[in-house]
Amino acid sequence: MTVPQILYVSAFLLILIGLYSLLTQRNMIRMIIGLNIADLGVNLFLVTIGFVDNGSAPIFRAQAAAGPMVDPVPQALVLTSIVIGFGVTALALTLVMRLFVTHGSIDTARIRGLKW
Amino acid sequence: MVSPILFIVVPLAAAFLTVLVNRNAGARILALLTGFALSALAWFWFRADLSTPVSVVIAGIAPPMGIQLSMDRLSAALALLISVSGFLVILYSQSYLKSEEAQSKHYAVLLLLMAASFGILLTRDLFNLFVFYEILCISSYILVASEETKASFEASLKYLLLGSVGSLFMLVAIGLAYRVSGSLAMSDIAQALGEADLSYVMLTAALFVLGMGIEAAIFPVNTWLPDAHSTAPSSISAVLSGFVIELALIVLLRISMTVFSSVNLMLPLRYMALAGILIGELAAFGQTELKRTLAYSSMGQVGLMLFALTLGTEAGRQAGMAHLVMHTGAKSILFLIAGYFIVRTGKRDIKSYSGLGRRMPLTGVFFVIGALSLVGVPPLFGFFTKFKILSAAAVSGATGAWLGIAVILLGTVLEASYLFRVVRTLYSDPETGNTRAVKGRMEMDVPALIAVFGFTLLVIFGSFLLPLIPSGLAL
Amino acid sequence: MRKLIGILLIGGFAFYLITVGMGLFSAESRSELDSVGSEILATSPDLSGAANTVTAVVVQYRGFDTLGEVTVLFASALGVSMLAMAIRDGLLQDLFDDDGGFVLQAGSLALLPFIVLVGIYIVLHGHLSPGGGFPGGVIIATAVFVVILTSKTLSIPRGLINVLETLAGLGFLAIGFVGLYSPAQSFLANILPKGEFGSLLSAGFIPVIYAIVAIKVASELINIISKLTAAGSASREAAE
Amino acid sequence: MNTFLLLIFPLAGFLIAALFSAFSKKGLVVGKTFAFLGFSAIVLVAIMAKSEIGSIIYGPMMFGWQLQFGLTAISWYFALMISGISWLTVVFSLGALREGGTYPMYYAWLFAKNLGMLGVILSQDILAFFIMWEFMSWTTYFLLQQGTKKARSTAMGYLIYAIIASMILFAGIIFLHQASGSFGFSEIASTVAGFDMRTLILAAVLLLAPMLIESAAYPLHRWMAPAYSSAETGITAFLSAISTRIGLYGVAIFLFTVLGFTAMKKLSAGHYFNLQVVIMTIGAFTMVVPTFTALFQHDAKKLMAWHSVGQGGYMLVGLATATSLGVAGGLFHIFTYLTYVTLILFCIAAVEYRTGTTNLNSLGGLIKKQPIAYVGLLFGIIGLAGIPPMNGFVSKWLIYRSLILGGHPFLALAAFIGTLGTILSVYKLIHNIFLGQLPERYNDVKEVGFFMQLPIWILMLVVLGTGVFPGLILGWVAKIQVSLGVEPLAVTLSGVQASAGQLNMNVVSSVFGATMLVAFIIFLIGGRRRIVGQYNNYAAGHFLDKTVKYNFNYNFYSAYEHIFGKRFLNPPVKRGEEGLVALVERASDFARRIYTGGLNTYLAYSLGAVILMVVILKGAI
Repeated sequence: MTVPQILYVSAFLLILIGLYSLLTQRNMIRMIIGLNIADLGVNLFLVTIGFVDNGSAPIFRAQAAAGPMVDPVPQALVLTSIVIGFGVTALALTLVMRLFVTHGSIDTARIRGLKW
Repeated sequence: MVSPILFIVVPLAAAFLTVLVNRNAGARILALLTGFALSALAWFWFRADLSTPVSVVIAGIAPPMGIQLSMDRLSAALALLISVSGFLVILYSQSYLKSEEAQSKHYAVLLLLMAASFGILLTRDLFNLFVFYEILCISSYILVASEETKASFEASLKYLLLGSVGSLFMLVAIGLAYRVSGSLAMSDIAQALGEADLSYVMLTAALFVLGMGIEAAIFPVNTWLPDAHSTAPSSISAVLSGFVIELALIVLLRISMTVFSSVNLMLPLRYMALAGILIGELAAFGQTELKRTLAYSSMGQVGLMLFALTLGTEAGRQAGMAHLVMHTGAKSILFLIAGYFIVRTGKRDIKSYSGLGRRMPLTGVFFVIGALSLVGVPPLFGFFTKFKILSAAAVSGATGAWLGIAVILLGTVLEASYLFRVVRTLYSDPETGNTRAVKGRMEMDVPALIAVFGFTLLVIFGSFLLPLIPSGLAL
Repeated sequence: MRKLIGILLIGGFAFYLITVGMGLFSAESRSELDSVGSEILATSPDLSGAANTVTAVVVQYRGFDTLGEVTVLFASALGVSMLAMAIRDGLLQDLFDDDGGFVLQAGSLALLPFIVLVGIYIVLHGHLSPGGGFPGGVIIATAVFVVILTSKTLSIPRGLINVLETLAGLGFLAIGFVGLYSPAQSFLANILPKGEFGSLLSAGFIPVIYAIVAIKVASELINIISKLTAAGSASREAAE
Repeated sequence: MNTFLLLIFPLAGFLIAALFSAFSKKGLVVGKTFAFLGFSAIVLVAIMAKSEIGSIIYGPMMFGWQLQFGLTAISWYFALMISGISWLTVVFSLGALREGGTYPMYYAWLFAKNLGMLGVILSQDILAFFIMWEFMSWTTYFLLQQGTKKARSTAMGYLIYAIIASMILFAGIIFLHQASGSFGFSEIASTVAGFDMRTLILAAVLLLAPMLIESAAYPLHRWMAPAYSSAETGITAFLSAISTRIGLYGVAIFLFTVLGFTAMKKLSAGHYFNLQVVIMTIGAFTMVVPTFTALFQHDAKKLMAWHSVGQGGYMLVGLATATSLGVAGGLFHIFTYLTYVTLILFCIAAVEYRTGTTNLNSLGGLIKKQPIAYVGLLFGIIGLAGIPPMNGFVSKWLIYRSLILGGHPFLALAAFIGTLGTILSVYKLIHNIFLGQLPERYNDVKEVGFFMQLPIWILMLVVLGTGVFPGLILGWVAKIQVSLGVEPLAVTLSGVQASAGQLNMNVVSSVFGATMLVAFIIFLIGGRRRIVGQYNNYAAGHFLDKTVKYNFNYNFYSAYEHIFGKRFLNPPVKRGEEGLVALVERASDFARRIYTGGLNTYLAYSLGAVILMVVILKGAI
């Protein structure tokens, strides 16, 4: 297996693990953690897309590095994606705190005031 | 020079400033002014000659390296819709939010939501779309929760987690698309995906469509909608039902038809639309809360628009967009008035609104007009759009078109019956004890009344707009 | 039952993701880029003057995304402060009730300027080396966070942070506008002189924007953290 | 010009009356005056419009099609009936509406309803027809609500039926437009002529089913009686008289003009589907079942409302025969029924105005208190029962005759049975209201005022006049037949002079009158009359005084009701309706349960949707 293949597989595995915990966990905090794991997988996936064999970081230095540089675009995207993930997580945790105050629980099976 | 970029920059700047002002009166006026300025701007672009789209490149770097925004006739029309209804909702909020503590923040988030809407509309870069989509989502989550009730937190968190999974899907799709095209500009991706392996494109398309479809509330992923729309502050329900889902729908359709044109996305979307109409209207039929009823009705209406837009013909798209404009007007009227009922009675059940139509004659008439238009009764706009949708379906020859017509007509029967159950309650004799619960002046405050009246005008005279509604879904 | 459905769905999803994805990625062994990245790498030194191409992409090529990103942070900070405002019933009181003791308090205060300094360094060298406004801003916010964790009586100068937040946001937009109404005639155009490639004062407006982003990120993060830990909130002060 | 005014006047009336009622709490007098003037103008315009028959006026452009309105022979006939009845209703309501009632929008909706009905009959293409049709349905809904508290829920029942009808019609219009590319009657007729059998049946069903719902034909009739009977009584009269008959107008227009004779012949020659037989069977059921349901009603308005359903069956059968006699009978029956049902309901309203009730169990003996209402009711029920010399006899005679000549013995039998039920129930009506013992609480009841009497007098005159000289109306009916393409009836002033049958009403009424005269003379010279008080009664050998209730009004016909009332007249349809409602409710419950409220479930949906979508996309290739 080549390096990118390993990375792709692990990225996909991370996404799947994250989604699985979203699907099966009832604890809201765990679900948010699952979301973060899946986010991580996506970020890894994005970074891997820019991979080049023997590539170096896309920074021009005084002494020119040997070999090609990796794609800078996915790295920039990942930066954005991380920040967005942070923002969403912060908001989600705030909401969980409020939910805990109002419902006295963070179990999805108990927080079912809105249905049907 | 009036650049389309102002659509994004002006509300952003206003949002930043609003937080600094941090005084309710100042924030209100600032938001109102921004709404007005945006409407004026949108009017300028709507009147401008856009036979060739005006594009703007950011930082002077042309795509694929840079980001490009493009203003075409469709975007101009939708921008006008968004800014005018945003303005009216801000006007309504002047009286609706009076009791709220954090008004300035509320307006700031609302302005962010508008900025994000314009961003989604104008951008021609897939990742930029994602960023604006996230701003839109996050501000929606916040606004839903800003009612600060037990139910609204629950709804907001559900919305947030579903939305985040949706954006996760979108991001994976963007990654997959970047992998084959090496670019983020939509046109490049469209070209590259046209030559790519079909099953690869299918996965990408499915991930993208259902990721973005969460905000657009297409059938199986619209589970957040009844909760969020029914528990949000009513002004926000009007915004969410009025233009956010419609906007997401249009952008989604534009991308499905251009970027993912190599797979036949229209077919599954059409069936999802039909399922959405049926499920939404049926579920609305069994509701007892007014806002929840309206939320389920939005689901059905989204299905209707999606059905028209996915017919694959020019006429179908035009009908779908016309219906979208109509739905913005009608559903905003209904939600805004529902909010008013809740403020006045403190209750959410339909049956506790008995007799309100007599005590608030003008409001009652507006409600009836909104409901009639939603059902599609002739002199009103709703009839024109429904007729257009049905006749477009009849001539399109698309798979499932006649089934769709049957489902739509059935949905209309259901819709009429539950909406007019509400009207009947409004005009029945008030329950004993209900009178005591009604507080404040009987008719709305003036700004709110003007806002509702604005939407009512749209619903009544909207049919004159029909030739102005564009139908092109090009990039 | 829930687990079973979960496994089935995940399995189905994995099937498509792995088969479809790997089908394409199996041929993955690229010795050079075939994407827009290669064009960017080729043009970046001239166009942006930044040695770090990622920074060039973040700030200049896709500067609009960064504006959006900052707005996302702004929005979530707004949301947190709107929603956390009402956490008054001492939900987290017991978590943050103890201060860290004198050693930790003094230590964190002593560390504060150094952490901030590191942050500023990282911000200012964003166009030359890995780093920049986001990590730098986070580091600066961390300095404050450490103090919040150890100290019980810290009062956050909220007014100042709000002003900084707003000014940073407006500054970003103002730079964009300068570009729009300069001869370059496009939003966020890099019109400042590029300077000598690879030096601290180079790459035009990139360091400026990164500084603004750092201020914005730091202030938003401080806002979020202080709200979430209820630091300096009225109730906490009143509880004492 | 007059045709145009025929639409403009009601529209202006609607807007002005609506504005007026929105901004003024009181002012019933102003409203009444305005409505009187407005409807007088409409009647005048309708009469003057006769010279414009055949001309077309163009409405606004809609969907690239110019809406067309215009007068034809049949629409002038209907326009006169609509405006005339509206005028009479308004005159009646001048007296009948009391200050302080809850009729905020009474006149506004009356104008609007007029606009809708006139629009429907004037429209010359199916798009205009549909638009006005929808408008009419909705205004009926609002008009129905101007009544008792109960009216709101029964109006809802009407609304649901009306919406279903509209939606079927909508589908039909979409379908025909798609097939022919046009909305015009003639273009559609020529397209329809080329349809194959299956498509033709579909088109016929889509067009005729909504008309049958509106005209309350048998299995789809259950909305009507409750809705009409709980409206304000003047409105009940107005609606029973003309509103439902717009459905019959639609049947006539669609059968003879839109589908056309070619299509109708084709449809009526089929073995597994014969349109004529289907419609006639529906008509036969409509004649019999609702009439016998009427028999067991204990509320005068409800009884008449059920008769409205039943009499529709005669008209439907007449139209469906498509013969000269039958169509003339159907069309004429619309007019005759209109006259005597309004007469009867106005008389009932006059009684209600004074006594405050229409409950047949508690009324009685009012003959001396309200003699004019009594005579009016008598005229009306003679007409309704189809007895000479009233006009109802002529129209029923035409229908019977056409059925017998057309070789439909079972239908004729059904018609006779229906008439039997009618006679029984109108006897109940007049007996329970005017005959028998007068309850003491009604001792102070007086005759109603001038404005309420005037329409009764006018209608009595019309019922008798057009009975003795049916040619007055039948002459125009023959013209309508020409315009519809049916062979016209040979008509004289006094009756029918056709080869299929002859009728001279002058002779019939003279004989009838002479017989009555003879009977009266015999009555005068024969027995000695003794006038006794109403409490001078005895039963089972005992004299009864005031304290003993001797009221055989109560539960009239309860024995018949016991035999076949509840058992098989209503249940099948009622069960069907209830089953449908239950089905919708269960479906709704099922749909709601998709939204379980469980977050994990929702997330599973979205993941499942992705997988499903990929599967569909793969399958679609």
